[in-house]
Amino acid sequence: MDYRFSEEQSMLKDSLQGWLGRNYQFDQWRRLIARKPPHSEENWKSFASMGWLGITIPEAHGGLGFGAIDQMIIGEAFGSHLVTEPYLSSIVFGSNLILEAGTEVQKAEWLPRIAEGTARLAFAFAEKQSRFSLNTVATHAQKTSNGYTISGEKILVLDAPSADKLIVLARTGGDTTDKTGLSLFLVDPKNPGVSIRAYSTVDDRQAADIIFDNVVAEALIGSEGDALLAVEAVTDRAIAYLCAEGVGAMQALIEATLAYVKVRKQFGQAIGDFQIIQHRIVDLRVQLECSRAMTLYAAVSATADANERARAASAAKVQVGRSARIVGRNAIQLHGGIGMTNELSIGHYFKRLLMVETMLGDIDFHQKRFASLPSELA
Amino acid sequence: MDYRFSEEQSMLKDSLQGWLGRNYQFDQWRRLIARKPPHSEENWKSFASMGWLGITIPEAHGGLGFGAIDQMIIGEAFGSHLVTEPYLSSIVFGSNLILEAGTEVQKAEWLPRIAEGTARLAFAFAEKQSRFSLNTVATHAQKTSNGYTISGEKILVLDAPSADKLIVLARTGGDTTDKTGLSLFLVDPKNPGVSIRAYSTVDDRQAADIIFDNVVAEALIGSEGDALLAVEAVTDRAIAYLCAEGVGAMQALIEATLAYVKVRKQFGQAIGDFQIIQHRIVDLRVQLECSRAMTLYAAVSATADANERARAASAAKVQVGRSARIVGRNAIQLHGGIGMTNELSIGHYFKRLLMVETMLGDIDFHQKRFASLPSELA
Amino acid sequence: MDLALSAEDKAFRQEVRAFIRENLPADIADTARRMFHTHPEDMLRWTKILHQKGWSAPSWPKKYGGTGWSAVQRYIFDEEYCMADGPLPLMAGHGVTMVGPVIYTFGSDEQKARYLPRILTGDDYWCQGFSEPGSGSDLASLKTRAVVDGDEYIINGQKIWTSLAHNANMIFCLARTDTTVKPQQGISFLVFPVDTPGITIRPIISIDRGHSLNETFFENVRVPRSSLVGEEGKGWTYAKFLLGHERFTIAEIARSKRRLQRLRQIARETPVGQGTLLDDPSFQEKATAIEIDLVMLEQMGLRIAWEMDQGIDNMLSASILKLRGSQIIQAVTELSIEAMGYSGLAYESLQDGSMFSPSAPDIAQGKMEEFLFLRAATIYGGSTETQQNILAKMIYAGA
Amino acid sequence: MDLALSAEDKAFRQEVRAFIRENLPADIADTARRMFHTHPEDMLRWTKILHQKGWSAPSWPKKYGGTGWSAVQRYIFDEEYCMADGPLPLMAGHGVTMVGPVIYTFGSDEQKARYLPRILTGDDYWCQGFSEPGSGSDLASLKTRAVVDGDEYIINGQKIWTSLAHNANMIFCLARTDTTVKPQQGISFLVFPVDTPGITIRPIISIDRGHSLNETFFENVRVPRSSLVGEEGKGWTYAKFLLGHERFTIAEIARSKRRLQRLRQIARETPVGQGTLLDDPSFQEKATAIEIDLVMLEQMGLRIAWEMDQGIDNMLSASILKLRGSQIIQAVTELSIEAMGYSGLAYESLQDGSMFSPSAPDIAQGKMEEFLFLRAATIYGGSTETQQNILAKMIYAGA
Repeated sequence: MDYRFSEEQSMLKDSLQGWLGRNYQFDQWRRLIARKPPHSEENWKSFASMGWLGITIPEAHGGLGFGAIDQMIIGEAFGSHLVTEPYLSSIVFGSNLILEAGTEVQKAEWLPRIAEGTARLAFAFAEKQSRFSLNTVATHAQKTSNGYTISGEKILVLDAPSADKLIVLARTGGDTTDKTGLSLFLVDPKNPGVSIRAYSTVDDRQAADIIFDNVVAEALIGSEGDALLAVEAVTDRAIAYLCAEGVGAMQALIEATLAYVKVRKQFGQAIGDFQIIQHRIVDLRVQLECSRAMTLYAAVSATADANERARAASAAKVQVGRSARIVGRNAIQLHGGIGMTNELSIGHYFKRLLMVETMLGDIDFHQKRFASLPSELA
Repeated sequence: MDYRFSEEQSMLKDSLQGWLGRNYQFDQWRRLIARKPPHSEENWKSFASMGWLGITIPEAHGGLGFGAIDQMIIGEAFGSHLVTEPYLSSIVFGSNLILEAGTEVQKAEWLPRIAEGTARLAFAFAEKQSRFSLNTVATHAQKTSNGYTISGEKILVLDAPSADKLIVLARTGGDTTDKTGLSLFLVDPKNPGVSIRAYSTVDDRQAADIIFDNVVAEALIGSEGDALLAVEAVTDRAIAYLCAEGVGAMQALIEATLAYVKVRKQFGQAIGDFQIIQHRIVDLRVQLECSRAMTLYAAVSATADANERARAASAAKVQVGRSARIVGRNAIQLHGGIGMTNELSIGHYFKRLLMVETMLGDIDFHQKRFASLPSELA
Repeated sequence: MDLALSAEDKAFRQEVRAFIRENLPADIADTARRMFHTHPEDMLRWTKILHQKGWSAPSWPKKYGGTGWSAVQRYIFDEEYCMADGPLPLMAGHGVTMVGPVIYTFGSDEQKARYLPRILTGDDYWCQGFSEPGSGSDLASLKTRAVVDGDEYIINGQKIWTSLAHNANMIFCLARTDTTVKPQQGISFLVFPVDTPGITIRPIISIDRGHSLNETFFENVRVPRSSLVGEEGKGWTYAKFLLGHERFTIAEIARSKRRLQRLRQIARETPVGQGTLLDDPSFQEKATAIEIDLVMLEQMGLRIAWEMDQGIDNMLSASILKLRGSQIIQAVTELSIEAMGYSGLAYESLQDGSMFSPSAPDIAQGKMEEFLFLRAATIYGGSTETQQNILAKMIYAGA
Repeated sequence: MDLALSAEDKAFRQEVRAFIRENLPADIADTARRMFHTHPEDMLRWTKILHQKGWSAPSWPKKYGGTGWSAVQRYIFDEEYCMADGPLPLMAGHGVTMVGPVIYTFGSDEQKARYLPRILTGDDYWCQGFSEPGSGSDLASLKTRAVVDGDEYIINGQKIWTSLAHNANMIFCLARTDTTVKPQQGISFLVFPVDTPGITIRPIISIDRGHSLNETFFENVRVPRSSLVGEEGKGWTYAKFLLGHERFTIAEIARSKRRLQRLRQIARETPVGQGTLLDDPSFQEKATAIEIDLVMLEQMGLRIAWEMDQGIDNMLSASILKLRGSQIIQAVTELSIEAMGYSGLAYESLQDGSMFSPSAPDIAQGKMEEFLFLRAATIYGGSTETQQNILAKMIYAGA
């Protein structure tokens, strides 16, 4: 048992802090989200040069070959600066899906390009009726003489408008909610039959609803019909990453709120001197620490057996979701009216936390998933 | 629309306050519960002479002919002094069940005796597997040549050890959870085949688990098979009464707590001066006012149509249950260690509120019942 | 004790329902469903319709062109209004609910004649200048000065959170006219046109990305001394009179009932696997808990309305109503976006200023905007913490 | 970073499990299930068994007869102990967990030789005299005086909440030996026999109707000056040392895990109509929420244990652990009695001092007593409010 970061991990942390401190102050962020897409090519190149894009990609494929803990460290740092680059889409999902499900040839083809920042992926999995279930998939892929054609509708494909390729979860067999018969496909978004309805998300990023109408897939990723295992494993890892973003965002929000209540005066004194404000700050900090403990657990469990991995991911997602609500809502409340303006960072952290709470399954979903898994306390 | 109490109601309130103030101080209460049964024959006579026992019994049968509001007024006063006499069992259930379900002959026979305090009833309805459902009844009554014999097991029959007669809810037809086929019987607890296992309840009162083994019933109350309607109507009324007890108990508890925090000193000042204590007192008072509004609604709706009556009763029970938790638990917390002792009234109110929360259906049960009823907001 | 509505009140409900059904323009109701704030031109159109019926000022006495309704009737009206998706704010700007009552209670005859009719017709659109950057809950610390200069006041200072000031042509505000007395005593209540020279309005974009809030700057703004309503130095009293009134309204009992109805409709139209979200027991439980809270809020509100009609001023209950009402507003808006799941995260600005989520059902459009904007429900009108302070004082004093 | 238990720790777990399975007397485990406090004679019997194995003082260094286990091993031991329904308190009175560490850290060699062995064997049963009627959370305000008179202290004053004093033969307490200095500095730590003349113990019956608490009165109690542990005036420091230690233990991570297991068992044995309570989705949801909280608590606790082994003193985390741990204790005990429904309301005293509910399943016996007694979990060991005050100070200072 050892809770220490390795030397590489400590260095990673330092380099993140250094780079973000220089390039990702709130005013820089504001300029970034005014663009379309709301992130920067240059930043992406920096990420690549620092090795962050290839963090879990094996060294043989041009990456650093690190693990989920390192991804968690990146998530926390990115969350604390509201980083908008498509890291979750392209790296946490994209590179890990190919790593987990792809053939050796596909890994060799795509992983180096992902690591060097020249190929960006987006992952199309959710559908209108799926809510948060990964295996509720109506989109289907028809086998043809020379490949597959895909038909169906996906919603909320994060970062799709700026992706080079889409990874699409589609059904090659079974009924809409079956756990088998699912496959992953690489699809070129410029292919005929792909209609992309792009929009802004509540946290000022980009996503799209996508209709696939007999779209020829570029490739089947890995083998047919057994994609769910890989998708679940990668999603649990993505949950750990997203929870880490939540932890980073909450920490930044609590720090900003504490700083504010120490200077904001009402009735002749700093509002931070009021005992109820002090205890509220404590409540938020307690939430942060609880979320931090659970996020670490989820990250460490990314390589555990499937049951432990799923329990840890779902428990963490519930905790972070609950905490995000408490921290986000109270940060605005403690700021009062000024917390309601888009000019301050507060509301933006709040909206990012809303996204963190909902993406990859909300509190209710993960509580039910957790309950469905075997437990020693049952 | 008129929220004023009538003159009679105001007088009733005054007389309750006066009598309880003289006869039901906490030290008097402590002496009372040391007895077996933990209440007093003399008090019961006083209740009778003041008309409280016959509050809803028609004047023709020796009562006052008042309604559910008046019963609510009594409940609130009794709750604030932790009155232990078997009022809920014998009057709210006993007299109202006979009034609602009994034949004219039965009314004439029993109501005057109940009103004058010479007959005390207890109501045996709950069973092990029924949880809070009124129609989950396995106890059955077999028709014989000259009446009925009853077999089955009832639990938590409040005040059974001191009751002259039992009213037993038993099945004359249908399956265990059917809504029809239920009948009410008057049973003499001294009859052969009745085994009474008496015990103390958590709030220092008395109840019993009772086994009926081919017990000859004294009478069928009213007609056979349709008792559920009457039982539901009377139970909703009893819920309003019990909620009123809860309101009375919460008010007394909050007053005692406020008085305590104003004098108890820590760190050189009254703990009531701390802002978090002040806001906690506010939270409790808010709960009280919410419960008060709902209790009034339940009492007023006692004579409304069955849907409105049930909605009001269940909503009130949920609110009072939630409030009772918050008020009870925080009253102990704000008292600190001293609130944990049986010497103070605080713990006794806490335990009474626990009883109020659970009896006649807990928060969860009534939330589900409420959800099952038609709503204009569905 | 009789809590049933009288036959008259029941008939009144039918009348209101029929009138709104027949006269509320469908496009306005539609916009009101999708957008938190109604366009000023729609508001004017709708106010004219109500005015024609004599209903444009539900809370005013008949004498001043109001309806003369009892508080209970106003509650009934509000319920029918909200259930039909009538636009918010009820009337143009803060004229009817805020400045009107101050003018007819404390204003001069000339002010009454000049301002009240144009509020009733909707031709004057009023905004409110109370809060300042340094004084939110602590209103008495406001710094905007109004100095007498001959027949005029010269006003200097800054206001914040001036809702819809960019739509308004009139403003009422609090300014300090005397710095030598206690903070509460030196404040006066002034009314003047928004286009008076020296006034600058700067938009504040709120977290919902909408523009309803503003900062308002006064730089040597000269207004005639007739702009003073009531007595000089009594502005604090008038403001408290207003804010007390407001607590009932901003608890939004009826509107939250409508929100709950819509929430269940969203769940009904939200597919989950083979069924819908409405079938989910956890969702049901959360919605039921809110409905029970609303039953409570309504019972409390009806009693306060009746007490108002009896001339009883129950400050404790009004404060509790605001406190609980705002919590319930947030509970129901929160559950609404929870119900939307992924579809609620799409948040696109349309031409008309509304926000749109492509994969969400129609009934859910506007819900994210509402959720975001109403984070302020526990801040405005006396924050939750302020209400708790007020309540603590009352309760410790024996209320 | 590697959070898995080492192979040694896993082997250790098996050893502990086997030992407890084979050696914990069934009747003692049975009583521990049904009663909150174990009879002193049972406790002595069990302590002797543990002592024979060398495990009667898990937290002590080997040097003083303890196990020398790491904090992580202690956590593993505690988990196995709780899952097997080992009796509470872990060891006789407060000897092992409280006074022992003070004696071996600050006491004289003579005190070590005299007191430690009898704690290990269970022959001395210690109680704690810290709190006084006027000083709960504000311990520094204590008033009990100890005045030097030749070779003796004369003690006068009153203690409250002296747990199990009626079972104890030894007491350790704080008394003021100097009134001329700051309140925290004039306090000393004294140990002496409970049968010293002048000591009166009066039972306090708690709301569970049980007797575990007492008031202890000192009237001219004369004890030798050798009763002083460590330096005169340093008692406050020693007490803080103890209370810091205690925070980990009283979070009761492992015990709450066992409580949750029992809760589900109660639900499984609680018939509802044709099924059981365990089938009810609302019940499941509440139990799951608690389980998730316990996962969190355990993760936090393991980290703190590891930090303790590294010599890192994480006061912030320890405070949070106590705060959340006590809330979780109350959540699980509350849901346990909720699960019992009507059967939990029956509450009868049996001969052996346990409480009995006739219609409840065996597994649920004792749950109401536990629920009632553990209302104190957010009061003792530094109340929730006190933890929040402490945490606020740390966080504002930059922790």
